[in-house]
Amino acid sequence: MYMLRTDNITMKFGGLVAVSNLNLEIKQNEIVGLIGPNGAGKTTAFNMITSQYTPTEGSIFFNNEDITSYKPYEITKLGIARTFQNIKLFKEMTVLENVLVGNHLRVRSPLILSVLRSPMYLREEKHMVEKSMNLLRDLNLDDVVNEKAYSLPYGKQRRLEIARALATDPKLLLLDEPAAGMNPQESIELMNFIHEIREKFDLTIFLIEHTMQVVMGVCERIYVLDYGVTIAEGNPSDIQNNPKVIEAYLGVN
Amino acid sequence: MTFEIFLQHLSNAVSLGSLYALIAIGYTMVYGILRLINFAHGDIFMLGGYFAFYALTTFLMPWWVGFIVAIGLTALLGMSIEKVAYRPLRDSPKVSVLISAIGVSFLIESLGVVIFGGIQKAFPIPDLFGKVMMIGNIYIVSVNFFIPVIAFIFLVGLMYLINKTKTGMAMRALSRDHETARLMGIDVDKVIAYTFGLGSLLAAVGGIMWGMKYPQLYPLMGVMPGLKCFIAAVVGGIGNITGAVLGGLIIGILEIMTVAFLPDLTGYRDAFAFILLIIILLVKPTGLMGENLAEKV
Amino acid sequence: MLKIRDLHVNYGGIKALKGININVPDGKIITLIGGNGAGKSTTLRAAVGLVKLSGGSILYDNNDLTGIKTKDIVSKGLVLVPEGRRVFANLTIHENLVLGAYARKDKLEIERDREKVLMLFPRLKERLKQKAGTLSGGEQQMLAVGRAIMTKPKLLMMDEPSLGLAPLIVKNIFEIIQNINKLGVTILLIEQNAKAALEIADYGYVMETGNIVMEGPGRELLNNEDVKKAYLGIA
Amino acid sequence: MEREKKIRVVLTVTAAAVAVGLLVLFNLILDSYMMRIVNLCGIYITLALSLNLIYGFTGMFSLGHAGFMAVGAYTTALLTMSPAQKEMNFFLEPIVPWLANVEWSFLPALLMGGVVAAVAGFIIGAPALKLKDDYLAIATLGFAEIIRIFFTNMQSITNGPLGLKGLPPYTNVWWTWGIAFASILFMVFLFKGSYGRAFKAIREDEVAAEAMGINLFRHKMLSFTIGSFMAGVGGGLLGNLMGTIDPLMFRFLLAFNILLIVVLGGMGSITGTVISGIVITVLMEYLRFLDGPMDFYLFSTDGIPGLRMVIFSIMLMVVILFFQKGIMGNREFSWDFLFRPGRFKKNSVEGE
Repeated sequence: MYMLRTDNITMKFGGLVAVSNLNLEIKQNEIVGLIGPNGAGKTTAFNMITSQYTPTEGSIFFNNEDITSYKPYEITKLGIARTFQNIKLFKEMTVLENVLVGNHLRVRSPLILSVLRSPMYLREEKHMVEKSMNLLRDLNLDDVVNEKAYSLPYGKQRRLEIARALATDPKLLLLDEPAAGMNPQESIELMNFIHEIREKFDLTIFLIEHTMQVVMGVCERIYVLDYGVTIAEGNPSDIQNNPKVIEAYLGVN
Repeated sequence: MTFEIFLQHLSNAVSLGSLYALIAIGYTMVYGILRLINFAHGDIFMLGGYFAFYALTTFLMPWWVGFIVAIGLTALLGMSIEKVAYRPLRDSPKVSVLISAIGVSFLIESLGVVIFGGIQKAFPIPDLFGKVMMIGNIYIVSVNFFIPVIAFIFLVGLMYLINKTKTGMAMRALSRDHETARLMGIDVDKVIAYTFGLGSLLAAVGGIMWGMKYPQLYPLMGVMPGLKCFIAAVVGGIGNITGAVLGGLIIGILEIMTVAFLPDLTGYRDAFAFILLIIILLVKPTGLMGENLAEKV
Repeated sequence: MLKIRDLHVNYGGIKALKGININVPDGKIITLIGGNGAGKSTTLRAAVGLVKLSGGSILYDNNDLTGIKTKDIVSKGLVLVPEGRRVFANLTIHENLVLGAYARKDKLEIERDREKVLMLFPRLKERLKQKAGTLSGGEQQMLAVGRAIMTKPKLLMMDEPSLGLAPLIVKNIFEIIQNINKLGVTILLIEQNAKAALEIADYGYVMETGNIVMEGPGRELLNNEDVKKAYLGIA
Repeated sequence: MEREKKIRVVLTVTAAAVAVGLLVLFNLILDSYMMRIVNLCGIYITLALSLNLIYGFTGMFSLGHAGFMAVGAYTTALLTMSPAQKEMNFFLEPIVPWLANVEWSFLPALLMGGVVAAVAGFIIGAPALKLKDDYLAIATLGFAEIIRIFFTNMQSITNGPLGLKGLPPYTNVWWTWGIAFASILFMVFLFKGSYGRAFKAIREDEVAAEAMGINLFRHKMLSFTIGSFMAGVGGGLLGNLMGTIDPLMFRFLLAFNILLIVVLGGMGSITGTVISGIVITVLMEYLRFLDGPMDFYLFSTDGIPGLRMVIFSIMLMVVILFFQKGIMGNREFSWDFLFRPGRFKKNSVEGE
């Protein structure tokens, strides 16, 4: 029983095949990595799972539900959340507001009740604020609650993006290069952090990463993509010794 | 309706369509390079007409000298507008530049009212363009014959410039990638200025021809043609010069022919272009000849 | 030839470069390696004036480049081949090459350089009239390099020339880089493919989060345990 | 904290009372010309808030406001005019029978004006909101023109180019400012809540907003339809204030004035819109002398029509070229600012 399963998904842009016949299988509570050289199609694979792109061929299943043609917001409602390679925060909004937006999909009061501040809405709002504050505390962002997102240092922006994704109550969290731009010390902290949030929020995590240290340290299983094709799959030590992988990363010589 | 009457309308439609095409090219070139709807383009067209008017009436120049002077002045003005109102906003959000363009447009129109006066002015038509000619059984005012011819000549010239010269090459390169163009040592600001100059030149030609076809000038005369020609550019596929010409012809012909065959719709004449625009945007947003500019997530 | 001194760059609140020093001596191949987001591209973009410096200086042939327009830097022979090739897909191969020489006036020399490029890349010669968008990734990379040669570079900076190319072509590209270097052009190379880059480089710098964390002759870095672990994926 | 909150409430109530007092005072001492300006201020605040909701807060650049105002103005006018008045107006072609004998009181007519404009906004938004930025601008501008052209031609409903004359003069300062206050409160509470935050998130980054589970299309439609409703009500007020409406009134120029208010006030600032709404409206009237005869002691002119618009165009350009953030940026005025000058409170939910 897989939580996420892709069945031969392929993405073509014009003549270019970005991802070809990708088969991913991710079980509940796993931490799985997706690696490969630049331009191998990793982010494209993410974009297909979250429906930013619709695959040219193949299907995607989440808890056995075919989600291939769903809209991105429907996918998030089902319990898949993501972060972006080039951080996409709501820059002019405060840290708290960013996380509160992540709660909006569960708001049940209609707009008019929110404007009239009906008891039903106020209860929801109170709950949202409490939940968001807790999240920010868990992610060590409670000292910057009222800062605008753009003013945060890089590392905190990355963490805020994760906090915002967690606010949508995901079951599966997709992280697109969470360690990009971090130094080794920060990367080690990130590894611990990823383990922590998995336990705390009962998550399954699927991540793209370049920094080998992070990938090998945190992932239980790894897929290696090259030119849109899976060239290897297995646990970190298998991957490190796989000649195809070494070749992909080192070039031929 | 006889075949003669049809031809009569057709000649009128083609001449209007050619005028639209001349103006639409300016929109499409600027949009191709800057991704900007130059809202003021219709007003530049208006200025071209007025400059020629004053050259011929106040300064009593021979018509062809006056036309050349007017066209040159309009081109210079187009370049100055770019420098003052658009260049400082090169790194700003798209909509800011658009708002600036709207500001320029209103500024020119209201300055037009202040300087030229709000009352219509009769354009002094040189004899060559005012003659009534008879071809077969149809009567044509010579200007309606000259408009498509002149539009065609300018179009050929423009095609040569864009496809064969180095500046043209740079323009095409810019329409794809400003930064890489810079890395080739191209003076991007200069090429953009040329583009505005060229677009304004064509608009001036259009303005003068318009003045002779409908021999009236007034400060708001650029508004409707301006909007319609932008639509023509979108219909043809924005950024594509052949597309702009095609779009201009389609809108001109649609407008004249609908009114000719369905006189009840005369009052809705100005709405056709907008309805066409909305259909195109929904059915084929890239236009008839446009390329797909996919956005990346 | 190129001296980068204590270079700082801020990108919308993010410190992309935190004071880096790089020397590129005449005639050498220098490489800059490091992970995504380490600041390699920013360094090159700062050198050609595409991003503003917030501190430090860039000296080229002992002239300070601060505040000089990109087109003038390019005319001085400091040229960047951008990441992802970025050929003008809507122009023919011939036109792409002509644009490379846009700012030059020396017609005879231009023609000679064109011959040189076509000799280096015979594949382009067969396709001169074709639109650049129809080329394969490897051919586009060749065109991008050829186009850069047309600007008459003294120092050619390349941003990830092997990105997304098949291994066989990557090998080819690295041979070409060496050939260009032999023609007297100094090279500053950014690569993810750290091993291939270090093998041909005279000297290398390792970047991490906006800092230079290590430097040394190419061979030496290649055998360094830390480099192997972090960038070569070998435990 | 509790005490501070109380002080804030007291201050707000006092300010509201002062505002009402001022309006009473104005009503007593100002002549009808000045009152007209006071009324226009209220109307323009409502109109500019509605555009700010669509553009400043949700990030959809719409130029179609004049169209929705026309819909609201015509609906309200036709519903409030007496049958006799209508018969006098429609002398070329009689009015359609289902409108001939209708005569509503002001409030329901005004609301209906808003509702019909909202329906128009809904119908237009459904196709147009798939577009973005400049394409959205030109499509909405196109729709507004289409509305105007239809109004010019539907003789038996709108009386065509002749327009409608003798609208009952219901609009007074209580209506205009009452609705302006209602709009301000609506906006304040909307952006205190989750929907307002969702709108802002869409403005900031559509892809990220959708990835947060926000149904983009639904929320854009919500914002656009509410904005159209407010524009319709504003148009209704304006029509009854003027007493006369015709299709030419609702050209793009009208949308331009509102855009100027929003840009000057700051995109995404309610307080900014209110301040600049008053400033621009007063200026617009004050500068009317420019268009009329002038006496400069040394020489006099017969008036230069259009000069006023020259100044407004230059204003718009100066703001967009040099002060892109407008008066307030996207900040809001708050009492804390008065007490601790130099520190604008951030637009957040913490003031709860």
